[in-house]
Amino acid sequence: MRTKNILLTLLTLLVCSSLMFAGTISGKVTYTGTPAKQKPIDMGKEPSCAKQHATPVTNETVVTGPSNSLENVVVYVSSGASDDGQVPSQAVTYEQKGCQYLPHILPMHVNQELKIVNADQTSHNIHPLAKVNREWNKSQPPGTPPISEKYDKPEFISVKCNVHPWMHGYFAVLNTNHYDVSKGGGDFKLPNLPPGKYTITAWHEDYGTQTADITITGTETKEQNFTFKAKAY
Amino acid sequence: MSEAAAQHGPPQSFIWKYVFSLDHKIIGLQYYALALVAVFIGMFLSWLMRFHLVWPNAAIPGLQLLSKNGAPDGLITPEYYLSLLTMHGTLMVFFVLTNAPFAAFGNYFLPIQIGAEDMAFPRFNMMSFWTTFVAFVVLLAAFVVPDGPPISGWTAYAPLSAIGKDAGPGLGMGQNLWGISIAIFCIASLLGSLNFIATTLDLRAKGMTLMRMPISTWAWFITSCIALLAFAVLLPACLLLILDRVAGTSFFIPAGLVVSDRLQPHSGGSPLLWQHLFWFFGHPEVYIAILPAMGIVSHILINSMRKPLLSHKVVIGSMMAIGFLSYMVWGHHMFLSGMNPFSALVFSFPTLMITIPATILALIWLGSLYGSRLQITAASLFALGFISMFVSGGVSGFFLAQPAIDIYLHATYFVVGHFHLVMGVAAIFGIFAGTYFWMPKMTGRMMNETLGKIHFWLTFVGTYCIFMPFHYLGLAGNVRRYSSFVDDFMAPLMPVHKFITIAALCTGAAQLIFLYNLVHSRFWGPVAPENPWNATSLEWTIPSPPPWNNFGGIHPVVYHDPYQYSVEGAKEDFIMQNSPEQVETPIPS
Amino acid sequence: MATTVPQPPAINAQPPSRPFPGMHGGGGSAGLIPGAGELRAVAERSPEPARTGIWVALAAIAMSFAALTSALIVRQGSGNDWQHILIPRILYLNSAILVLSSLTLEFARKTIASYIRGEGVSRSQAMQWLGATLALGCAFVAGQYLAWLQLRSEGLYLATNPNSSFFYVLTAVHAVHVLGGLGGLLRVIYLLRTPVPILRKSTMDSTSYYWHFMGMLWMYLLFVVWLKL
Amino acid sequence: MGKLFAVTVAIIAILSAVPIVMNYWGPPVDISTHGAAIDEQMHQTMWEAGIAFLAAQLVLALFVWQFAGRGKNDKLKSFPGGAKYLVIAAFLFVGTEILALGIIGQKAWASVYFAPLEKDSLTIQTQAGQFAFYFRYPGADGKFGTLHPDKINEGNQNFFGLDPEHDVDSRDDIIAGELAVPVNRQINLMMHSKDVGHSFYVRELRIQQDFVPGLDLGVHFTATKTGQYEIVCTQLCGLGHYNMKAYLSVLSQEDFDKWLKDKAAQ
Repeated sequence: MRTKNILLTLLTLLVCSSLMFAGTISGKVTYTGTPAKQKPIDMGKEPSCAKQHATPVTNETVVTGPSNSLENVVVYVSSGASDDGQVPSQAVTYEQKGCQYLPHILPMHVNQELKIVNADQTSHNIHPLAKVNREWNKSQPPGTPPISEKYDKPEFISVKCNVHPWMHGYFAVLNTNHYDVSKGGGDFKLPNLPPGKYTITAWHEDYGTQTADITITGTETKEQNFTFKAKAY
Repeated sequence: MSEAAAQHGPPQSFIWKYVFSLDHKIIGLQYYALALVAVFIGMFLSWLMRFHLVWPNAAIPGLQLLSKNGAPDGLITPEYYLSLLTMHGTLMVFFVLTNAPFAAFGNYFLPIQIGAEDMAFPRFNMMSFWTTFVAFVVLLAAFVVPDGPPISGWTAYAPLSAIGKDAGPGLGMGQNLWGISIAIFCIASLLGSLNFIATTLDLRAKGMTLMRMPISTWAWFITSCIALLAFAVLLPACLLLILDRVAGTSFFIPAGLVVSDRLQPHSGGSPLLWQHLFWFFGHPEVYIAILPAMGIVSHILINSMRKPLLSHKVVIGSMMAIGFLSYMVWGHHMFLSGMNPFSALVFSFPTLMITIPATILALIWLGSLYGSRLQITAASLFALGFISMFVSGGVSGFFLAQPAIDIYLHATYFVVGHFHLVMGVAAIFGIFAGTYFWMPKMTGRMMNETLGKIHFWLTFVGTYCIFMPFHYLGLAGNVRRYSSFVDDFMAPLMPVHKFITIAALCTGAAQLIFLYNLVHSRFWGPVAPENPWNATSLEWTIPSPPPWNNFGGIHPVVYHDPYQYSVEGAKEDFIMQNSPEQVETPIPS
Repeated sequence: MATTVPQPPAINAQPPSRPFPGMHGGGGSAGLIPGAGELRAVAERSPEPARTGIWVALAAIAMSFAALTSALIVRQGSGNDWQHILIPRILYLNSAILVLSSLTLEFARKTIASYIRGEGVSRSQAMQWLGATLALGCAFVAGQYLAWLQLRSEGLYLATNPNSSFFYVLTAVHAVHVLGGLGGLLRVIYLLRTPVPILRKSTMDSTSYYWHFMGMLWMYLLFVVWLKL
Repeated sequence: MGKLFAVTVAIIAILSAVPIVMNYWGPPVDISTHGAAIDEQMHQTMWEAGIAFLAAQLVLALFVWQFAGRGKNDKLKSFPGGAKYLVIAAFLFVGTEILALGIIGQKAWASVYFAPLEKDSLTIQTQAGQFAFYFRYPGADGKFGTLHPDKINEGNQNFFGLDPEHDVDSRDDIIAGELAVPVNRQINLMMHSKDVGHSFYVRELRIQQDFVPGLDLGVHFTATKTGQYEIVCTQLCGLGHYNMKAYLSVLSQEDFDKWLKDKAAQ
């Protein structure tokens, strides 16, 4: 009992100290070349969704920002900071709105609770095409409670709605809490990294993955940029 | 003469008497009970469907207990609607419409009506019931597997039914169970048909010539001939379907299919092959459901009219013609399926030709009513209702038999209305008529006539209220098998759907009267005499209920044609088949 | 046969002589005429159900294989993945075995008939022929199994191509039916081995019809396999 | 009780006919060149079937009214002529009906399925998949790019599995979620299924045709009225079957050209 208490105290100290000496990795994701033109989505078959969009939305396979920046890239620590067991207690939420997935890519920790909400007036179907994890396929009529699920293995899972073929998104199930998805401008930020050697990976659904090795020594901000080669088609 | 009698003596213990009984009467009752369970489940499923169609956002409390994923918070999901639809169709077609009029009544009365002690192969008979029961349990098991029951409809069109779970929920384990269940059912039906045919041909009593068999016996006999060939085709078809699903073969799955973003590893299969095999079974199946009902209704009507039909031979001939033609028309289900457009014209003609024997039957029934002494009982009301339903459902077949019109009406509610009236309701009316007529013989208790008549009025008016509007919906182009009507042109038809749903709920509730009457009469009804309806056929010559060996060890001898009612010069207005009474024959002038 | 038929009640009066009883064409009052008391058509001893039943069963089996054959023809036309397979040679040997087994079964039938009639043939002689048939039948099934093993060794599995699929399905379904026939033979042997043989002629006949049909069916399947696969 | 039955049957029969006679929920106006023949056929059949239906129900009602509840002392009568005449009548009436409708019907059927392809017809490909229709126009080169099932990617809107990187024909293919067609011009619709069986149904066009996976079929039609109509799927194809639809826009030639240009620009 006593030893356990001591151990716990030590552990707390360790965590606190590591937080005190937390480093940050930040950077920007860009592309070179010409990305394929994103086509507007014809939601004609689902009028309740079509009228939510003044101008037709395009598909979100490749979302670019100003000055060749690339959005929707998942940047995460793939080795060096395994957070096994530190599953965040709050759930992540995946929303279906206007026959789109919000967000397009949803990162989450292994075993973190995932809540799927239907905000539309139509039935959606959620079919994550998991290969490593257990595959399931459920419909969600309007007005039904959120679907609650969990994934117990890390995987990038393509999500599709069987009812609306254009609806595609991703679950990024990661074994770490250190992740970010590049937003407008392609910026990402991985804060609170204790000193150590890290491999960070940038993943894009169409352009593949890139990795970089970074060592954090103390309270510092290291910059790491990623550049993907765009595909014309 | 009677091998059957040699094979089993009177059963002693409960389990041999009521569970694994070799007695065709017990087996008939078992089939009836199974069909009764199946019909109430099937009806309940149709309630859920009708309810969901018109109140899509209303939760059905407690439904989530049946399926957590299929009905979260009691709201039916699109796939669960299709599961209900598939299970409704499968239960009703296989376990009700095939089991009740054919297997249940046939088992009970075919041997008695021909004067036999039992079926030709009592052990096969027992096996065929228990095989059916296994098929039933396997099918229902689909409700409890995680993905739920299959969603491919009772026709299980490939490749939707063949691909597996990529194609949607319920198409994994649920569809496997469906295929296995139907394959088992095929085996059971083959055994049953074999028994019926051998019994009819070999075990008739002395004097029971083929033409002296009652029309109901003829109907069961013709039906078993149809069933023998039809289920013999469905069985290999199910086998191939199961192999496509579990063994990776490509009988029905063509190359290059992309389902749920996955390229399916199959090549060269033919989806139309499944349709051909299925409908080669499926169309005769319609007659498997309706022919016994025709036989039962004729049998009852003659008794109620106190005179035979205009022609015994023409009725039997027409039923045979229907049975024969039923094998040449399967293509009319596939006019728009992409088969050669010429073959549509080829299939259209025999389909239209079936109207001729069907019309003859209807005209004979109507013509025989003329000048009769029609007694109104619950049984005869249902028999008359059958004629009305058969005509109503039959005329719509005239539309669908023509490929050009089928272009517009195919896969609309018109088709649903058509087959529900002619195959579903008409056959069920036959079952009801048979129940009110024969239950005294089967249980030894009379059923309550007043309740029976109330049941008839509610059911008769109710079913018309349900199924007539289906035709109007079809004419407006309302597509079938939709779990909700998001389409602009179907939304204005909602009031019609509401009307149908309310009628369906009421008519369904009216069936509880029947259930009450059945159960109450079984235990507390007045004791039935031997021949309560003053009928002529052999089943009325023996006690109610009959002893285990039917005729008490005596072999009946038949002296008369089956329907000797109102014979001039006879002592009473009927002469039983085994009565040695002779009447001077008036010489036809 | 097994049970005695009780005497029917005596018919009191001879039926009056009159034309064909029953229906006179269009019905009418003629339809009301009762049939006379004469007993027609049904023989004193109607055929035994087993004999009728076996023909009915064979009709159903024939229908199933007809369905499989038409499936094969449709499937051949639907895809361009039809690849002929080399028929395992052993099938020809199996065919010979099955034909031979039909012959031995016929000998068995003759011997049993003589034995039952008490024509100086011993039961063991009959048993020998039956045993030979049984052994040949088992050899056939084993031979079919060897044929499957050979195809497997060539890398041809159930799902490899449509031809192999149909080969396995046709032969396996046939083999299951042959196993059923073997069961029938065992039953015949059992019925013959009881102290007082209770084997009926109809049982023996229907079992042998079934067995010969399996032989013919196999010849047909071999032809289909040779022609199409 | 018999009289009540008779009255009920008569009322049901007459009430059943009312919505059809009054045409409450009839088919919508036809917009195709071949549809008139189908409508005519339907009309004929409706008359014949309707009369047969009413006659049979009313005769049933009449006979039950007349003969129900008659006692032992009432004389039994037989239908005049007996079964023979009824059989002859069935053969005659139904037979002629079958022949007549069969022959007229062949023409209506032929106008859909045996109509020759006109020279200036416009070829459009449609692909049905779970659970949407997509349409493809060949673009300026008049050629469709080859379809590669392994390249189908719905997230990327590559519904037809085109390979523009290697296949030049596919680069100008125009893909749309609605079917726009020019009015009064024959359309040759080539039908391909991506996954399972589907069906193409436009009520106003009087066209319904199944998509068969692995078997590319063609159907042709000419639309004669501009406007927007619904295309729905009528072959059970899975959970989203009820929601599988698209719009058919019948446009004037100028509007169609403009529409095509706009789509090509996207």
